[in-house]
Amino acid sequence: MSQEHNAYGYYPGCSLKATAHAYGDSTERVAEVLGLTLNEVADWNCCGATEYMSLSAIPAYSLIARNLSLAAAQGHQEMISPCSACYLNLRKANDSMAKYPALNEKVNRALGAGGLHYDPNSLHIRHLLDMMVEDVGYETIAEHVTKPLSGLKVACYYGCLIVRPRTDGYNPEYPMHLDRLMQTLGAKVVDFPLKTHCCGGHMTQISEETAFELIRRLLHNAADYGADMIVTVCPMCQLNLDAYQPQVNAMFGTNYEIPILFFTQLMGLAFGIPAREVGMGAEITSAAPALGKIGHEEMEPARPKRRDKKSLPMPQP
Amino acid sequence: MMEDRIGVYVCHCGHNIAGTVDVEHVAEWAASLPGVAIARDYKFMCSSLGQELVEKDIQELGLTGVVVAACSPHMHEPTFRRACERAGLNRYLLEMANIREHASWVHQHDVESATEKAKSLISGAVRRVMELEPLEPFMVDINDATMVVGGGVAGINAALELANAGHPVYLVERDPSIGGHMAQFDKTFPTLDCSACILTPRMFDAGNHPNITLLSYSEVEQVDGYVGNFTVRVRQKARHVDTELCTGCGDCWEKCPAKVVDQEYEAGLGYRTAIYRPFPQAVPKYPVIDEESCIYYQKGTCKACEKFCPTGAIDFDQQDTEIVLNVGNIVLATGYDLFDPRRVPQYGYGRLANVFTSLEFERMLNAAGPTDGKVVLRDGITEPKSVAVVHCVGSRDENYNPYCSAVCCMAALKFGHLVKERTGADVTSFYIDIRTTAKNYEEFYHRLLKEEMEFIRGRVAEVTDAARMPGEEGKLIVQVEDTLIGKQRRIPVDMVILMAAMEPRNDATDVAHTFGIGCSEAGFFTEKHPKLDPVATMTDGVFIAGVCQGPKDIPDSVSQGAAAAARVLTLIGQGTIAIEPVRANIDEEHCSGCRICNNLCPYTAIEYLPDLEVSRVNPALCKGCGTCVAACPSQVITGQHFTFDSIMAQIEGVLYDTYNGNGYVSVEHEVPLATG
Amino acid sequence: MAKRDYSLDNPAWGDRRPVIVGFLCNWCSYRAADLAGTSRMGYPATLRDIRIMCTGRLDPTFVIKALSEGADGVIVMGCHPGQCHYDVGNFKAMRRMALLRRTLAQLGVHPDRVQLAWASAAQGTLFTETILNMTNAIARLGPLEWRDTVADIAPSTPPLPDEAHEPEVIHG
Amino acid sequence: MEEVQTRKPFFDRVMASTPGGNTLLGCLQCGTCGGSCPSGPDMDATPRKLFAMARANMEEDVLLSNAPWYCVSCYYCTVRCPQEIPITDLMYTFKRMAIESGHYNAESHADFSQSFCGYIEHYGRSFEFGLATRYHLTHHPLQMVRKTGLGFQMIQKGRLNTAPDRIHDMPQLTAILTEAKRIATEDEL
Ligand SMILES: Cc1cc2nc3c(=O)[nH]c(=O)nc-3n(C[C@H](O)[C@H](O)[C@H](O)COP(=O)(O)OP(=O)(O)OC[C@H]3O[C@@H](n4cnc5c(N)ncnc54)[C@H](O)[C@@H]3O)c2cc1C
Ligand SMILES: Cc1cc2nc3c(=O)[nH]c(=O)nc-3n(C[C@H](O)[C@H](O)[C@H](O)COP(=O)(O)OP(=O)(O)OC[C@H]3O[C@@H](n4cnc5c(N)ncnc54)[C@H](O)[C@@H]3O)c2cc1C
Ligand code: SF4
Ligand code: SF4
Ligand code: SF4
Ligand code: SF4
Ligand code: SF4
Ligand code: SF4
Ligand code: SF4
Ligand code: SF4
Repeated sequence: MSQEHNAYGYYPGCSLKATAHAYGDSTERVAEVLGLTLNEVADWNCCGATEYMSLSAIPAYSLIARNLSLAAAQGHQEMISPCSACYLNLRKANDSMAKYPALNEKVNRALGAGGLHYDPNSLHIRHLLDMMVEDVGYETIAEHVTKPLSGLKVACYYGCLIVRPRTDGYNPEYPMHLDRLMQTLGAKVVDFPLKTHCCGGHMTQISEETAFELIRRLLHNAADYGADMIVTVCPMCQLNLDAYQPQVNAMFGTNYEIPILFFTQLMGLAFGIPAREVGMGAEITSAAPALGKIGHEEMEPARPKRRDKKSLPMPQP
Repeated sequence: MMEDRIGVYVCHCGHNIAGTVDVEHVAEWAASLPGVAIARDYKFMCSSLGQELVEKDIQELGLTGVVVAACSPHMHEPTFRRACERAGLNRYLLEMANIREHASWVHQHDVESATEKAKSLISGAVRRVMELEPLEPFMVDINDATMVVGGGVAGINAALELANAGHPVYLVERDPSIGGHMAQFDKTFPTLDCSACILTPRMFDAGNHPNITLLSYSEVEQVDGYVGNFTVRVRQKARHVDTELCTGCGDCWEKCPAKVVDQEYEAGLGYRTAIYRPFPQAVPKYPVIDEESCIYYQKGTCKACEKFCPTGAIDFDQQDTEIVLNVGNIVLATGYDLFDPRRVPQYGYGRLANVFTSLEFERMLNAAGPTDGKVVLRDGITEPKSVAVVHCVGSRDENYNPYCSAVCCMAALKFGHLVKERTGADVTSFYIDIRTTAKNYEEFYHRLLKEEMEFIRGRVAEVTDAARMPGEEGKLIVQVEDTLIGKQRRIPVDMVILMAAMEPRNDATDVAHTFGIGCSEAGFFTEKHPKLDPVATMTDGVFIAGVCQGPKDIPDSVSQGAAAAARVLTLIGQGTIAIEPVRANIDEEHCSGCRICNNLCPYTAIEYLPDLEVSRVNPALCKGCGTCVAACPSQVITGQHFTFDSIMAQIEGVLYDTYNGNGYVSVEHEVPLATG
Repeated sequence: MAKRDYSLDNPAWGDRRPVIVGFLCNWCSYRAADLAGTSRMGYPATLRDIRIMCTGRLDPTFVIKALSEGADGVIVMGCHPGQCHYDVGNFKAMRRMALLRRTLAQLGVHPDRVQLAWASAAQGTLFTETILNMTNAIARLGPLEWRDTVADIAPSTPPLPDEAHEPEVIHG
Repeated sequence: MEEVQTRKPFFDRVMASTPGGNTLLGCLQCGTCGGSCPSGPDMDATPRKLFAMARANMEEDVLLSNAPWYCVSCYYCTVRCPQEIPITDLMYTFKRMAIESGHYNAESHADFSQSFCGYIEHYGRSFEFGLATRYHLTHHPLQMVRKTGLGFQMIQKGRLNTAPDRIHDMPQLTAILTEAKRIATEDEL
């Protein structure tokens, strides 16, 4: 990693300040250990998640573009987003403005009302995971591992928005970079065919039947392949799979207890950072039993193992 | 200097030009251009009456040059050149102004713009034709030997047609045996003839024909020359088997301890030894040693094959040989590669054991294949009870190949029939459209409907082993929208066959470049005319046949092989051919001997004569690109037919209406649809 | 279809429109233009094309001639690098055009006015897009008016790029 | 009686309102989108069918469909579509058109988006707590009871802020969004 390349513009997004503070905390701690500087873009606003676009396109793009404009004005060339939804929105606004001059003109007219301007492509928008594996690299990461995650079986869950619609050369159906990263940390990676399937997105809010079925499929598949935990790169995925797990169990009569952690949390643990500092404990479905396996004693003692997967009842169609 | 008397002929092309360009006005205007003796407009210039008009004017008015404002020169330049010649005007004193492809058809519904553009192009042509000089084409003899590259069914047939007509043929095949893809199949649609039964006799004939020299395990390295006189360098790879001694007995490969997966002939479904003959009917019958997998080449010991060979044919020291051939014509029949379905990860190929490619499945069906023709899962024993056939894998998809591969619908039906015949399993085809367009093909589809093959209209979204519902465990689940019902469905099956696209060979662009021909965007070789000259290319003397030109089935590949042979026979029959005198020419008197041109010529056609201290162009090697012409600082190289003066005049001509002419045109014109 | 008024791009056009001279190689781009025609793809009527056998034939004098005769831009189009019918003619053109554009820039001719582009015989769409983009670029730049804007400063024989600067061996 | 057509046909408007929307002309009706969609089983019409209906200018039927509201923006359809049609974006377009014309059935879905965006327009940041209380109290009071257990846990774990976070330069954002909304009404994209 070259010296001048370790400072980045940083767009945490709303989730990392609240529902996914564990992601934010662990990212900051891991960056510290790796000697990366993440400069938070001053006065950034919400990217609109998946909602704003359903109301009106120009305001939605303008909302996003304000962030692009601020970041560029604050002298950033690369902006890192840990949240897959923010990443997608920021990137899509940038790409669409570059590709469609009419859109670019309108969005810039709106920005102008706030005294701002943005030239498409003046920022390179990247996901935190991409930055970790490409810029930092597996080798450097391996060098920092002091407590390998040996014995831990993880299912790498990418979700939708980090690899789709189109991203920097990663396979949109079956990416492997998170898998490799987890292997670098010493974990065992299980095959997880649903690794890029949907977590339900905002459907948990508006149609539980739809969303919980999607969550059930993911939990079922991860359990099927013997994963101790699911590791994610997106606050929405984490929230849906973690916080709604009890309700999913209630709806389907299942009893999954699969912890859902952020990849940066596992990086932190492997780097030997104390568990609390990487936000452990914030999860609703406790990760303590799983982590007990790899000797993080400061966590609560392991609970009895869940029933084996064969006895999990299947829902009726 | 003789006074210019130019005739200008503005073609209507029915409505094609006249519908957009005001041809009468253009002709009137052209008549007023300096040097123009006559201008006419006519409905169809290329018709015999149109050509007669030109001929009559040349003779009666003593024209010194002709401009035909019509279609592309690539369409009718030869037609009008012949007309000029018939009337006694040198054929190179003709110029075409392309007011169809370059004006009327691209500025449709905008008469004003199209008309202005036509005028500018005609003005350029008129100015240019005044600067042209009479030239004589070179006459060259046609060598009656032909090289056929690629020994698939298309190449074999081309070679046999030529050889049967009594002419020498070199059949160059890259693999150890000829046969191509057809040799891998068990049955061929729609008649279900046994592939080996119909192909093997042809292969044998090609291998034993007195007029055919078979160069197997060989590749073309370099091609020089031009129609009638190509010089080709071929590299024959070392087989490490002396074909003079080998009898094809097979003792060597029986004893060879090195077993590897056969990615070529068995499409990855079976094994072969390091010394191997791809299949029993291979032509030639001799084995080859694959150095990569041979223990002796990798580790230095073994030589079992040598020990057991009864004739002492094994030769570990054999080297590649270079062969130089002189041929008059070349037929390319290099076929296709199968699309690698790993590129469509949602179909699970390479990850899910019981997902197969169509070619793997062909090998499975083959009685001489790895499973002796039994239809079984990857475990080698279990017969599937249900099979899904997925259409359009890598075809009809902008992410991979936009074209339709033309044969896979029929091959899918063939698979349906054979699976049912051999296992009684349920077979479901997942299709977008069933394409069965040739003779007896639709009838075959109807037959499969009656044989109870299932058809679900919908392009498969994904194939997964992630069970979601009871009944799905342990199965492959094909998820699809049944578009005729409008609902998502999940069909559990035991086996999935992916009907992968036929793609251009991975080296197709390199091969095209070696032979000086073009490739389509997809990578298939470009024909001279898609309808009227489908087996010729833009390079005279180089022909194409079979799937290398575009996806097609065996009957069409065979027809093209024969058609290419017929085109070659026409040239051989003529004995000589006129070739374009578009060549460079150095005025040695004024050459400063700076030698700048020498290294620029891509064909090393320019030699330096040290005693005279000048450079000279060898016209037999020069191809007329003009690179040297543009580079000579003393401006003493003339590019015949594209001389400095003629191009400068044409520039002035097309800009006749700018401030050096009559003033700029001021019409507004149509904006075509902006992209995006 | 709407008519385009170029004075909206640049008022200096008044009621005239851009004129672009195109040098198209016989094997690829001329055929791409033919294909655009047979496929009835539209593009602005700003192009006036001249067929040459190869972009390697392109004499920089031709470009200067076209500009001084009143063209607002010149586009040279050939086969994609690596696919030249004559092997490497387009590489020669690339080198010459780079020099020429630099020389012209010194005379105040914006480099966008002199472009080099590729289109294979199969790329009718790319051809039309190229002409459209070139037209848009010229439209924004406004008329060249070589006689007024350049002829004053240009020596009577404009300095041509020196071919002697070409390296001895040219690799494809 | 004959009516004078004053608006562009529905299909044209759909394409014009979506960046890259004219690729919809190339839809093969292959069903890859409908087959890929995780919400497919819950939709009354698959995306493919919606496009066929749009092409037939069945404006009401398209806008009344629940399908766009079930779209979870997973982009599977978009990356798999053989014609590279931005299907997910078209789903957004349908949602927008439905809201604009007041033509939608699943009000609660649209309301969710509106509540969510209301907070953004107010504070510049999203506000889950407010959203959860406001949206769920209006639409799913019973669900709210179940959710309060979760909400309580979330607050305990520091994952739900009870007071909204806000940006500094709210006037600037308001100016931008006001102008953007004005531009949005002035013509179609
Ligand atoms: C799964 C499947 C099933 C099919 N089933 C049928 C069927 O039942 N009936 C039917 O009519 N059609 C069928 N087809 C189509 C059929 O395979 C082709 O139409 C036919 O094989 C084309 O023959 P070809 O000679 O053009 O090419 P190929 O068979 O590909 O032969 C090309 C030959 O050229 C050689 N070669 C390649 N490059 C070079 C080089 N640079 N130098 C020297 N040699 C070279 C290759 O080694 C090969 O021997 C099927 C296709 C597929 C994919
Ligand atoms: C509506 C339509 C549109 C088409 N459009 C296209 C297209 O756009 N592109 C394309 O590629 N194909 C097109 N086709 C197909 C195309 O018409 C044929 O492929 C092609 O014309 C076949 O040519 P042919 O020489 O085999 O037969 P024909 O064109 O039928 O010529 C046969 C000739 O033989 C003569 N003849 C018949 N019997 C005798 C006899 N006993 N003695 C002496 N002479 C005889 C006939 O008078 C006739 O002149 C189209 C077909 C149709 C029906
Ligand atoms: S000469 Fe060309 S343009 Fe004229 S009628 Fe014939 S094909 Fe048409
Ligand atoms: S054992 Fe010898 S003779 Fe027999 S096939 Fe092998 S090389 Fe030929
Ligand atoms: S020397 Fe090589 S080819 Fe011969 S038997 Fe041994 S492994 Fe096989
Ligand atoms: S032949 Fe059939 S399966 Fe093959 S690409 Fe065409 S439509 Fe698809
Ligand atoms: S470049 Fe011109 S002057 Fe120099 S050697 Fe060649 S022909 Fe003679
Ligand atoms: S024109 Fe000149 S550079 Fe081109 S082939 Fe002929 S001699 Fe060589
Ligand atoms: S996947 Fe694309 S082409 Fe196929 S039906 Fe959907 S939108 Fe149409
Ligand atoms: S993006 Fe929406 S429509 Fe497309 S597959 Fe995902 S949920 Fe379905």
